Amino acid sequence: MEHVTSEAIVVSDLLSHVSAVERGAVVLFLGTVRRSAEDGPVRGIDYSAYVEMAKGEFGRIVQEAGLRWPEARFAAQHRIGHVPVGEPSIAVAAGAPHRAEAFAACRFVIEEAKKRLPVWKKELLDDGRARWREDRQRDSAPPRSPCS
Amino acid sequence: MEHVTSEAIVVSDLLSHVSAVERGAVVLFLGTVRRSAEDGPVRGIDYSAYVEMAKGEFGRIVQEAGLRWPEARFAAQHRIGHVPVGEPSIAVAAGAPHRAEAFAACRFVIEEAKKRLPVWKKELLDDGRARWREDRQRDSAPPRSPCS
Amino acid sequence: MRLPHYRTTASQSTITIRCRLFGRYADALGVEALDLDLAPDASTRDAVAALRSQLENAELIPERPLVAINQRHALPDARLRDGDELAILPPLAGG
Amino acid sequence: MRLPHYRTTASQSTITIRCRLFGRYADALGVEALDLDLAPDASTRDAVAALRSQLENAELIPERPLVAINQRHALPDARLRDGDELAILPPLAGG
Repeated sequence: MEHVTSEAIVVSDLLSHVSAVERGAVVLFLGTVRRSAEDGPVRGIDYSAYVEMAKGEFGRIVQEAGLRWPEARFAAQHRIGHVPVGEPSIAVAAGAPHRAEAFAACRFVIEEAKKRLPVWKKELLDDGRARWREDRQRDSAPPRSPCS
Repeated sequence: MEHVTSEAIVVSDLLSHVSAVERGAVVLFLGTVRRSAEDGPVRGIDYSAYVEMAKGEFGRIVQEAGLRWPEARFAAQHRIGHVPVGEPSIAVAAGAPHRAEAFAACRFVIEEAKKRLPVWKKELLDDGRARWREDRQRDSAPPRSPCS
Repeated sequence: MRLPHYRTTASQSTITIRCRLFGRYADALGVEALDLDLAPDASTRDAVAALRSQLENAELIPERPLVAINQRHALPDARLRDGDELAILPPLAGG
Repeated sequence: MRLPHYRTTASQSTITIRCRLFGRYADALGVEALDLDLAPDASTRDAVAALRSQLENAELIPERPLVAINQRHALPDARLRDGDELAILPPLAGG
């Protein structure tokens, strides 16, 4: 499964990728394009990425998670291009023998992805305007892998 | 959506129940019937329940979660009857504006469900035998709602 | 459904509770529900003692099992009232 | 694709790096990739300074932007080598 895709995320593919009879717990995280008072009249987001690096970085994140939770298995995808409001832009699934690990492993992957993936978003508004949206600091310190 | 069901759990139903444009984060937990060296040759589990109470208790758990995370929405189901290895016996979904709440709220519901639902399991083994399986203490102290 | 009915006092002033068994308890005792007559000031502990003394295999039920009254978890010494539904719960194993 | 190519030294002994821009930087500068000739001991900071002095609208790029070298996050003073791919990254906003 590609870590970066321009197609709609298929949740069942992620779930079946991490499921197995010896893993009794699966945790899935879906990040969807939000529209709320706080966000304004957003009708979708155009996600762009440094695609080659985003794939590599997501792979490294999953690999690091695999070192921390050796019995866990992961599936992780970021969608790029136009994502309409309400649809998932990112999905992370972790399957593990027990739920504590599944929760921790899934959370680890999404937190690292938020910090480290070279992905940007341009919000598309109802009136046709578009604006870059940055929610993170403009700091020059590179996001550090917690394992390096 | 019924909190206790004798049919297969439909993940997409839970996800759509908690999804909405103002909730940008969804966390899903699936507990599946496990087969591993540690568990032995289990081919399925027969779940039985004090059904009326289990429905009420699961409802109270979700209600308590709603008081803690007022912006979150929940879907929660326990399957009873025969559940083959690999299939989910319990599912909890939490949708919230942001991921920290979605993770915490989903975790809260599954932890409370494990402690409080009057549900029991009889493991069905490859050789046709069946055995009651209890993984919790035999204590007489009732599980306490964290809010009462 | 006709329920087995056990009297534990001769007095007129008794309460009747419905007692329900689940999981391994129902399996071993061969009964899922029965009515119990108890003294008016009886607690769940008295009801459990009555069950343990009257039913075969009831020693499987601990003296202070997990209980629910009227479909809510309850303390092992909770006072019972006429018409209550008392459930004797084996250790919970949901999920 | 033909890339814009900028020389910053007259010396023969230079390194050439490929510079890539993303998101709002690519938007504002109107360029997604260019080659830069730099002194052999150049750091990412020198490369950014060269970009800022040579390209229109490049003041949008901070003096110490987030950078990646050869598709890995890198420190803002990292040393560059001939053939490196240096990416200037706007604040990350994935997820």
